[in-house]
Amino acid sequence: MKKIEAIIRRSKYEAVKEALQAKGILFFSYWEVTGIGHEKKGHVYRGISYSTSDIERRCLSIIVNDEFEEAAIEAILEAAKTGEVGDGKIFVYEVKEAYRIRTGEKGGETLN
Amino acid sequence: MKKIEAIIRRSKYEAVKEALQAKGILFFSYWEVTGIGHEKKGHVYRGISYSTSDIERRCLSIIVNDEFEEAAIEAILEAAKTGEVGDGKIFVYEVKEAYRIRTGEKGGETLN
Amino acid sequence: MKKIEAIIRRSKYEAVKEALQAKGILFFSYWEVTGIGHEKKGHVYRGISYSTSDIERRCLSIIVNDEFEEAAIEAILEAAKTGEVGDGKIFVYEVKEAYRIRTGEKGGETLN
Amino acid sequence: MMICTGLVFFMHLGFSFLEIGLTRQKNTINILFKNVFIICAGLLLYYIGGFNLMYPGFEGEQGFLKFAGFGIAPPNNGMTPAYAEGGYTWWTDFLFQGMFAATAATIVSGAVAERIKLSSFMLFTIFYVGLIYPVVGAWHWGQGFLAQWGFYDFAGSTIVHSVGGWAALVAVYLLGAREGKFTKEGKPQAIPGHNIPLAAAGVFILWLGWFGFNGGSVLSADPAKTSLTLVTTSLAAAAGGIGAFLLSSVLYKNQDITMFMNGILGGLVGITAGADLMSPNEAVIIGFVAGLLVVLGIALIDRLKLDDPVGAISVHLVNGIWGTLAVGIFGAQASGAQLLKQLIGVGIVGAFCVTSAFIILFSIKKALGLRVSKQEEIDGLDGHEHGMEAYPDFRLN
Amino acid sequence: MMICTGLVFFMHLGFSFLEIGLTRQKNTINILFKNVFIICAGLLLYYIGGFNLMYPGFEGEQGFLKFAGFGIAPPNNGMTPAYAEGGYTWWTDFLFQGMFAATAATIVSGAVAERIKLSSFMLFTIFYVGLIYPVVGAWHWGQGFLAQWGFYDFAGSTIVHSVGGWAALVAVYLLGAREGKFTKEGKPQAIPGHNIPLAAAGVFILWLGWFGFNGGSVLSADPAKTSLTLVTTSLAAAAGGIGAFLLSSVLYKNQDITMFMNGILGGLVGITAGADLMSPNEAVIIGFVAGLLVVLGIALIDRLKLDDPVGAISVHLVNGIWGTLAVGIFGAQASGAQLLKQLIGVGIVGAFCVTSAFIILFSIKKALGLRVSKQEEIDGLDGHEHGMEAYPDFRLN
Amino acid sequence: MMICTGLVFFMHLGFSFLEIGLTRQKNTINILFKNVFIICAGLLLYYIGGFNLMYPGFEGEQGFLKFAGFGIAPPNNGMTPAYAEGGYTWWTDFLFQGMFAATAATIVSGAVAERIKLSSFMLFTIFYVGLIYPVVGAWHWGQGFLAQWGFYDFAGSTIVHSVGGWAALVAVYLLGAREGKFTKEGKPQAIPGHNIPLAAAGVFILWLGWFGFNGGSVLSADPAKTSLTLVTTSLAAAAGGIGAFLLSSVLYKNQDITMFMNGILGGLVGITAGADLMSPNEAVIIGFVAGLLVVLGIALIDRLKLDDPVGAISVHLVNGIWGTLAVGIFGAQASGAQLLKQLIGVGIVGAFCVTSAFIILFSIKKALGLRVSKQEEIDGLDGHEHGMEAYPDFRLN
Ligand SMILES: Nc1ncnc2c1ncn2[C@@H]1O[C@H](COP(=O)(O)OP(=O)(O)O)[C@@H](O)[C@H]1O
Ligand SMILES: Nc1ncnc2c1ncn2[C@@H]1O[C@H](COP(=O)(O)OP(=O)(O)O)[C@@H](O)[C@H]1O
Ligand SMILES: Nc1ncnc2c1ncn2[C@@H]1O[C@H](COP(=O)(O)OP(=O)(O)O)[C@@H](O)[C@H]1O
Repeated sequence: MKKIEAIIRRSKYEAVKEALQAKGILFFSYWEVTGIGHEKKGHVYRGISYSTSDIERRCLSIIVNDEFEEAAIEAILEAAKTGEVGDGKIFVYEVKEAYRIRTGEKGGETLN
Repeated sequence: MKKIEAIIRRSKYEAVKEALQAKGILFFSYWEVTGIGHEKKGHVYRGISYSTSDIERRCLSIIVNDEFEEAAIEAILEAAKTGEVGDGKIFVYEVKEAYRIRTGEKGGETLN
Repeated sequence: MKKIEAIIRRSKYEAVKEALQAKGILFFSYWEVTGIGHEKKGHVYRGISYSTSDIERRCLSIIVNDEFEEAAIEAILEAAKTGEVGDGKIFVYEVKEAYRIRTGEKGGETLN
Repeated sequence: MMICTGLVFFMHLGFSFLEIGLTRQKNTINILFKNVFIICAGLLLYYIGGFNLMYPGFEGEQGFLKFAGFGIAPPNNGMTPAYAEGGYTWWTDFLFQGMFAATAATIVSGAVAERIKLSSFMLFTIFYVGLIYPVVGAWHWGQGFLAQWGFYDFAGSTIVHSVGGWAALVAVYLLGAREGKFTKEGKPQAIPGHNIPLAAAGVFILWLGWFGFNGGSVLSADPAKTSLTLVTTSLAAAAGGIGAFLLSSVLYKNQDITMFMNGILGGLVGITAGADLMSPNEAVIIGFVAGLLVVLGIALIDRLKLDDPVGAISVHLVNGIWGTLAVGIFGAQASGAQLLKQLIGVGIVGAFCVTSAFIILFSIKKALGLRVSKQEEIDGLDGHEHGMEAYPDFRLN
Repeated sequence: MMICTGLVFFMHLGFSFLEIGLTRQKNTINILFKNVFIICAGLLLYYIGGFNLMYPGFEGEQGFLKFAGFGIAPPNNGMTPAYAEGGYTWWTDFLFQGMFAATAATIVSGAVAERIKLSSFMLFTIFYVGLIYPVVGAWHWGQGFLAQWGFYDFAGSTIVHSVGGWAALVAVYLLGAREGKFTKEGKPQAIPGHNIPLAAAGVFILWLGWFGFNGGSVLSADPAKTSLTLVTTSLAAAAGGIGAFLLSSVLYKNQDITMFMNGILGGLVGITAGADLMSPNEAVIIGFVAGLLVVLGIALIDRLKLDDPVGAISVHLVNGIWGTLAVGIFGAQASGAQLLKQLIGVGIVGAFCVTSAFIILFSIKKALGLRVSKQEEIDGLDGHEHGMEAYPDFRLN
Repeated sequence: MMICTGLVFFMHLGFSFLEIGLTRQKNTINILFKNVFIICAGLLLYYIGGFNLMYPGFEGEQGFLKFAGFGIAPPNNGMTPAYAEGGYTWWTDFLFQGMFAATAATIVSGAVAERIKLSSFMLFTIFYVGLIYPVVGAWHWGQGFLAQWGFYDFAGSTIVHSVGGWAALVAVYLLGAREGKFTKEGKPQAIPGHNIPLAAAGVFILWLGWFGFNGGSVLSADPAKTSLTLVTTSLAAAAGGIGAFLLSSVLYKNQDITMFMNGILGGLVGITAGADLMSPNEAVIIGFVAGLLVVLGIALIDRLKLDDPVGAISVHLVNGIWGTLAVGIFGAQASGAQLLKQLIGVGIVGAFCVTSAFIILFSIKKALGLRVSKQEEIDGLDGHEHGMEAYPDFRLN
């Protein structure tokens, strides 16, 4: 099992969700994060212009069985891309085990 | 060391916390996430009924020494369960190292 | 590649950010979490004093190439420290792979 | 008078803000819904029958108003501006009183928040605002026996606030405490609200509304009396706030804004019965004591294992009583005899309200249940009863 | 009158709260900006020319007001308090009407929220508030042909609300729906707002403001008429709320507070045309029907694939029409002939407003574009046009 | 007058909203606390001594009011409605002025927000509102030497706003800037507030309150003068907003709502000194200039390395001065001589306020310290001084 952590633009969330679903990846969790990266955003507040690299992003955590890893990454790479600086990152981690609380069962089948 | 990531119903948080404490697992961090899973929730807004699978959940991140892994999982499986679709998941990851910032020490003893 | 997850006091965020930058670690993501640890905070609400161990914290997720691991940890250990209970923790994880969405490239160079 | 009517109407926003501010986010829609319902239903009920019930020309006089005489529709001749010695019209009177009427239910709403069933609460509102409040009102303001007898309650410390407060007490008792309010050992726990700035705004709005409440209760445009009333009202509010602030600082060693705010409200309720009788100095004393009582009252309610999220009982009942009694202690009508009258008046109204609230609520409890299910309470009432959230699109940056 | 002016001014806060409450957080600054602009620009425009355009002494009489006669500056002699039969001064009249004027643009603002270009909207406001609204106003309140002819619209169901509502309809049509409002198959989707408590506060404030709107429109201090007006206004609001609540509960099986709130507003708009003509019973009926119409109207707008985030068309246009027609059906002037007059009046104003709004908006669309880019819309207007966020430092605990 | 009193009271909610909206969430409870304290303490202080200090019948005349004559309690005979030529009663006068009094401290509150110690601020309030404000007030409104001499300040551009503004300036200087407001190199940084919608609501409420502030300062029910005052007030506000909006759009290339809002307030402060003297055209000019001054003032304050989170100095001091001088430039009393008088008046009041504010604040600084610890500031004042949070239960969906 792999954990695919995708940090994307909030505005691309809908597109990514649809792309994942199209590949049969239906379940995940997400939350809002702030990202520090190459992208800068200009603001003006009461006459002081400032540019911040703290950009709001959405972090998706998708646990998939190994055979879905590639499909998931492809889907995200495609759907989350605008080509502009700040499109985000995907990180992949190993997952040791997964449990479904409702049934208590464990293993790869809990992911569907 | 293991990281135990539990995505649970918000309403079960208190019960889970107590169950963990009962097993001697006292420390963890949590934040709010939105989960996409089997569960759907019906809403009506200004005459439009819609059902969303974006359900608010709480994500607990509990880093434990290996000997506590099983106890933690058991506690959560029991306390977070309602038996209805949407009870959530537990994921387990390997942790390479842990540090306590206050003292600078590292290793398993930082977790208590 | 390593993921360095630092759970720090919100008030130390600026200092940590600067310390990381000083070491050449420029990119990361963060979000707000609630931490349950040794620290307790006293509150009074409408005549009822209570102390809660639910303390607001900030969680930084910093993915670095292996050669930066040590520098990052040092920087955080130093900058986030007050010496009082509740300074927080650092956890280190293995990262399997990283992708930059903008270009589709993968590997260590995506982290800069 | 018409402006006062507007201000009293605006108090409903104040109550709503206070109530949602001091309760948890997951019940916000429910509370707003209750409050919007109260004002709409309250007005219509008062129109349908309450007003005529309340001002019936009680003692068999040939008054210009008599319940049986009109049925639903108010008399068109009430529009003569000469009504009430030229001060205002019958219509204004109705509207002003109608805005008051709903207040009694609003007080209860705060105390029972976060656990009462919406439908049960709506039913209770209909009976209590439509029936009980006007009956009590008639005893005093409708020239009923309390008035005849010399009981004095200028703008309703007893007639409005205690009427609401007694029902709140009964309701809180019948409902039981919210999940988590008391530990198994009975220790009270804090359940902080979700939006203190809105609660503070509610207090400001209520203070403003009290200008209309007490100012308008002069029921005439007599500037001397009205302006004295506004001064005593404001000074009592200020003194109430300071009193609660000082006492809670001493007792709990922190500067609790919610106590400060409740103290202001306590001062306002306390001065309401005698706002036109007191000198400013006396108003300050009454308000200050009211502020102390609020803080002590909140501690007492907790001690009694009753759960009143917004402090309604402490503010409206405890200080409704205090304010009513204060008329016999301070001011132009102070005397032992008056104090006794006030005391008996408080007792009679209390007994009647407790009894009737108990009957209504107990019947509803048996028939429909008063309380939502435990699951619903933990999840929040907004999701289950309304399928909505208060801040559905709120995002952090 | 001066107080009423203040209350009508305060309605702009009510509209702002309602609008930001029912829309998404990412467009909040933009909406506030539009609303603050509307009131500032509206007042100045009305001062520069609108007032004189609206009250020109239309039929060539030698009235005390005539557009050509003054240029920009109002007459200093208008200050004589004897103006308007002693009720109020020329200045008060100007300010009261000026506060109204901006309302027409505010109505549109709600309907076009979350996608219109700021500059285009400001341009539209300038033309519509500065030109179209006063022209229509002159036809009726300026003693123009509608007034001469017997059309009746007390406080502006048609002259204010429909004028705004028609333009909202045209604007919504020309703009198109927000991204995500309709699926590819055309099914309407819910786009919940971000702050329902503020929206509810907006409704309370608007109700209070209507006391000034309708109460002040009596344009005299006649207490009989004013107080009747306040009673009909309040009862219609309450009945509208209850109507919408009941219907939406039945139709959608949930207690939707936003429908309840829109129903109250619908009742208020509905009673506006005849607030001084109706008996309380009739006001209740008119309000109740208005509440039903709001719920049905919102469903209809969705069905027509139009996207009106706050329900402005349903509240202001549908009930503006209903209220205007109700004058011919109920109350002191009810008659077939009057109904026909009302119907024709509605038609003429509608035709004129639709045409002129279309010309203005279509020209702007060609010249500047009406709508922000898709990217900007998805990101939110606050970031792009204002470089700000509504809650920049909001943190969770 | 009584209504105006209510509106001026309501301004305290406006100030609170503005101040919490433009500051960070972690200090919200603290700011609310200060504001609730100010109004409560301000009223009581003014009652205890301020009013008699301010209206002492200064020049030794046998006025109806004289400080030594009364001690704490106001005269009961002041209740005769014939007081003040029949316009209002002594009580109303007291309350109206009492509501004003607290305003001076509220202005300071905004400027020193997010770093001042609660106890030190409360102490400062007691001295400044209890002593300094009434003394200055007596010079002009109490028929003291400024009044005798021909200085003109209708509703307090100098007597209220500058008095607050000067103290704000001194306080900001003595306190130093917030952590993070200036980089080590002295470059100003933006520290955005946490709730812009509430701040905008504050501006609407303040504008409404100014109707009472300026309208009530006519101190009579003369409709001609009152209505002119309301018109000039509103037009200046609108023009101030537009002025600030245009200038900040040009300078900073974005549509900053906070500048728009501050511009409105600047326009209101600017017109305050001469609201009854100006023609509408002149009001528009004064307001517009005020709007420009606000934007430039905010930039200047930043340049001077002073830290004023809400722009209080720019709004109240800069425009307090501008408004006072404008009386000598525009309107019924414009003349070189008058301009000189205004200038000297500004100077005298300024010198007195700066000196006394410095003495009070410097003494407090030595005795107790003015500022919270660095740690407390970074953590937020709410946690340390109050043990509470503003939105304790706020959750995202
Ligand atoms: N090393 C990293 N660790 C954690 N998060 C990162 C890292 N690098 C980038 N991110 C996240 O990815 C987002 C986009 O990165 P950015 O550098 O702005 O764009 P790009 O990937 O197009 O160069 C950042 O805002 C941040 O949230
Ligand atoms: N593959 C996954 N990756 C990440 N989170 C998941 C995954 N599957 C489920 N979750 C989380 O678990 C929650 C519950 O899952 P759900 O399918 O609704 O219920 P159940 O586990 O009872 O079948 C989801 O809302 C989501 O937050
Ligand atoms: N085992 C753990 N798993 C996850 N988070 C932890 C764990 N232990 C501590 N934390 C986080 O670190 C924070 C600080 O820990 P705490 O015990 O209060 O202080 P200290 O590290 O100084 O002893 C906690 O609030 C929590 O967020």
